Amino acid sequence: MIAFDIVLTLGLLACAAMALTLRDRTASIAAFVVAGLLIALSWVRLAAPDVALAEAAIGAGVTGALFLRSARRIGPITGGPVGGMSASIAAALGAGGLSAALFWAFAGTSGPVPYPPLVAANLEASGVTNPVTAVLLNFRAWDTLLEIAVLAVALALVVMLGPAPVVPRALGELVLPFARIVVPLAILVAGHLLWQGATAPGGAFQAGAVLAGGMLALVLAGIGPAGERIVRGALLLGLAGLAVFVGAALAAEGLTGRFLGYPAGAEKAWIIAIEASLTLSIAATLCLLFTGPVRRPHQ
Amino acid sequence: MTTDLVYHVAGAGLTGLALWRLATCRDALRRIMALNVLAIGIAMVLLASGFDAATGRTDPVPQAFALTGIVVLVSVTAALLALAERIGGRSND
Amino acid sequence: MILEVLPFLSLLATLASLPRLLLGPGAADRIVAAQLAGTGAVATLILLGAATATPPLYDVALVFAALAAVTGLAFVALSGRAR
Amino acid sequence: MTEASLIVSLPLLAAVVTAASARVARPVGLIATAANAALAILLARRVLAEGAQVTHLGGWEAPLGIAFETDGLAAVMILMAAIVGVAVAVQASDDRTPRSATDPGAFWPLWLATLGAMNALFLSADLFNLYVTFEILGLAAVGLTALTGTRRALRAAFDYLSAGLAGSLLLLLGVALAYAAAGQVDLSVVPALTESAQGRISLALIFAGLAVKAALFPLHFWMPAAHSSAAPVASALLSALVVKAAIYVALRLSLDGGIGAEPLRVAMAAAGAGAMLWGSWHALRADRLKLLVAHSTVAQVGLISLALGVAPGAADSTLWHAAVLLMLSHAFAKAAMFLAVGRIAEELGHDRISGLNREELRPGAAEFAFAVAAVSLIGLPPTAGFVGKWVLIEGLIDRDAWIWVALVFAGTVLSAAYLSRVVSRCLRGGPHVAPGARRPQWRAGDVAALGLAVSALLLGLGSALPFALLEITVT
Amino acid sequence: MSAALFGLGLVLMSLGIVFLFVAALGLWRLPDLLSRLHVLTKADTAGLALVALGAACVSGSLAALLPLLLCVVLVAISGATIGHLVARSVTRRETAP
Repeated sequence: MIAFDIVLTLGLLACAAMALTLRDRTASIAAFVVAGLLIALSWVRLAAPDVALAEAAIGAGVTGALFLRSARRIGPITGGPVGGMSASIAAALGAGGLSAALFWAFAGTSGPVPYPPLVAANLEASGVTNPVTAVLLNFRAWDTLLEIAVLAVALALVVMLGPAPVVPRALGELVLPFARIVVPLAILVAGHLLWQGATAPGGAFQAGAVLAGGMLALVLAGIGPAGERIVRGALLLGLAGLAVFVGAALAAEGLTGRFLGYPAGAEKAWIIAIEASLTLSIAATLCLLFTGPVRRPHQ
Repeated sequence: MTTDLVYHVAGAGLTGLALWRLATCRDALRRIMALNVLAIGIAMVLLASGFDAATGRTDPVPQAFALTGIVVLVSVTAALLALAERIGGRSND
Repeated sequence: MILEVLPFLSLLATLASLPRLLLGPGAADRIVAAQLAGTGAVATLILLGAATATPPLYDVALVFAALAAVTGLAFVALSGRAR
Repeated sequence: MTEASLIVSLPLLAAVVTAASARVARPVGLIATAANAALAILLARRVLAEGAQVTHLGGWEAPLGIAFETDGLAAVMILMAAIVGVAVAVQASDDRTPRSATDPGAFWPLWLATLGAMNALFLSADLFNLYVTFEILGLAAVGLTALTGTRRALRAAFDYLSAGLAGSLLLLLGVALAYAAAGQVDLSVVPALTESAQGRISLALIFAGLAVKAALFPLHFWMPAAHSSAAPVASALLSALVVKAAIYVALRLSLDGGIGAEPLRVAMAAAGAGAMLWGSWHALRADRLKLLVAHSTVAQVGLISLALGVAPGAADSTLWHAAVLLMLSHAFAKAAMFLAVGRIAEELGHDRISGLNREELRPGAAEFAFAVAAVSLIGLPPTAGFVGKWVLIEGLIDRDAWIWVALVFAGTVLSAAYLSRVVSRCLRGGPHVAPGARRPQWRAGDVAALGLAVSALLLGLGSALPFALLEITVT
Repeated sequence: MSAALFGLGLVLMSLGIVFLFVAALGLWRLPDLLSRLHVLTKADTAGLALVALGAACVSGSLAALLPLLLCVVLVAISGATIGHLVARSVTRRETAP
């Protein structure tokens, strides 16, 4: 299997190099998306299926669509690189040296690894059997809450900046049956991921991103729900995730005297409830980050 | 040559590639893409050092860090792209 | 054992679409190459799941497939300048 | 509900409410800022009464879970953020401040997210948690910078966000290396990091990330444009509070023995000295008021990181107390100065320094607040700046660090030079002013600026309270 | 019985991979876009179906059948539709005045 890893690494680096050097926008974004898929494969090889799910859904899917939207508006690359050829070589040497030092620093370590036994010991008390969900939603739930706050602030920022709405090209009539199959399947997959998040790879982020993918398919097919009220509802839903999580944290403190300390015995119910609301809010947020607010485009 | 060494090389390579691109390009979109590649490189190095070759399993806590990193990265990328669109993509810093 | 070589071959097939992505004259060629790479990645994942007997990989493959559909649609709808 | 959990949750909840409906944004924002100030005072009282507390979130012990360390330093910083926040909220609520081109109600959610993120950052005792709070802070600060919607502000916001993201990725790389070297990422791992080579590299990476975020001298290029092109209310928050978060984390790490590596300390002190000279030089040559004040932030950040660099950690307690007091006095004075500059620019219609004294306008409360804030920034008695510099120089003389003493004096003289350029032009009167000159009438902004400037003065007189608080550390 | 199933699965998967290689080769050698599209959709539909079927045989558990089946359906549909849309956008641009 080591041959698989070596070829995957070479392919990955080649794809990333293409993404960063090709001057044609579509080519570089296509290479970036393929690099995202290969990176998700390397997460699978590194025994991190949850991260692979998130990378495939958020990294390749949503980020690729975001880049395409911006490239469509900003237009081709103008102007050459910053310095001449010599500056580029100097930068390459410097970056090469830095990455070699990085490799030495990281590969050389064989430090203690206290986390796995700790997680294994407390997994029973966390209410879920998937260790990553236990860490995300129970042991280090405060990190996850702040991460949802990052999403909410990014949403408020994008709504404030108000990029002009995206106008996909007319794609003809075959798109309707396509969307009619892909969107329900995406919702099914999202539900499946959310439910099994407690026991197997899955969870709120992956489910939310797949749901957002489904919504994007609708928007791209031109039959997405447009209109001021729909966007306003999506904005409220996007912000509601953070409010629900903070509310749950304070309620937990009310019940058990510990901030973010879920009541004993009911941890799984609390975690599933929080994850369900997060899934909807993440899906709404990612959708709005793509479409932006429906308002008069700025001068 | 176990698996995590290979992915240490991959992570360090991605980081070096991204730093080189950040140093030599002016276009806003490519800078944002380079920052994405840099963040992915760091996550790969983090997870590779959490991978235990003997048991074939990875420590769940760095997995949680990588997940948080991915979500943070997509929000900051969306904000950067919205800004880049408003200034028309010519960031001559 | 024998099953291990299959994901390796499928990975090679996936990477074989990269030259077309690099050189493809038009944007359409690149979209096709990206689409084939997506399918190759799904196949590689399924073979990895079979080789290492880990069923969760089939769910990862399912998410890959769903997102390949959305990304493909995004490329077709959004590539090129806004007219 | 302990104050600690409330003080981090309340601003986030209020941010969600204000983002949801712009109509109710201003009242909710004001109430939340006032409630946050009350909670900060309660927190400080509890720390003074019962000493430092460590609350484990979710009941999980430190390496696995995340802990809040509410010690004296955290209480002082939360009080600083709360008081500056109240003053800035008072000016922002003055509805005649010009409508920003992007979205009128956008200030409040961004300000409350910044406040929530800062409270979480001051309390957190976990390296990865600090990284996530920095991300919220970075995004909210970029929102504040882009608030005016002008092309220059948007370009400065883009550079700020890409520099901020590069800084936090450096920080993340340092945290990843700390995990690889020591296996865990809570703050108790920092002393173990100083032994191994990988640990020292990870600390160097973390400090480099913090230097980018604090706009320390070699990595400060993004900051003057961002702070000078933002709305005065926003740049008051950026200069006074957001920059302090990175310096606070550097102080917290050095208190835990993180800065033990000698080269790291000398590098930080040298960068501080360089920042003082570079910032003062550009402030002297700045032609616009906002640019001058932004460059003076670069200089003051340099002074504070110099104090951090020469203080060898918790052992010599007087020096890091001086650094904290300098941070406090800079926060109050700089916020007052930016609010005053906002009012002056509003009254005169421009903020060119050359055009300050030829208008037929008598100096109003804003000019007076600017002068008082300048006194505190320079460090003349009885302001808190003076007490901070006095303690700093006393500590330096004890250790015969004459070079650093000379540098601190040079910084003081330079800051006096570039601030007197403005103050001398502000004190118009007698022959310079036309007989019929009107005096600008009072507005909420004047009250806020004057309040902050006076509090910088009072802090000097009452500096026993912060010093008493700083004595309390987690044993 | 399981050895025969394993053998069958192996054959099916190898056939699927052959399809993928043919598609990659076709993508590289074939002169114009439309023929490349033709070969891409073949790999999407037939190639992946074979691979999924083989994997189902090898893993032998019915629980794995549902995700695999959904995979095949999704990739087949998206391959066909994207192929059609790409072809449509290319031909419309050429034939447009």
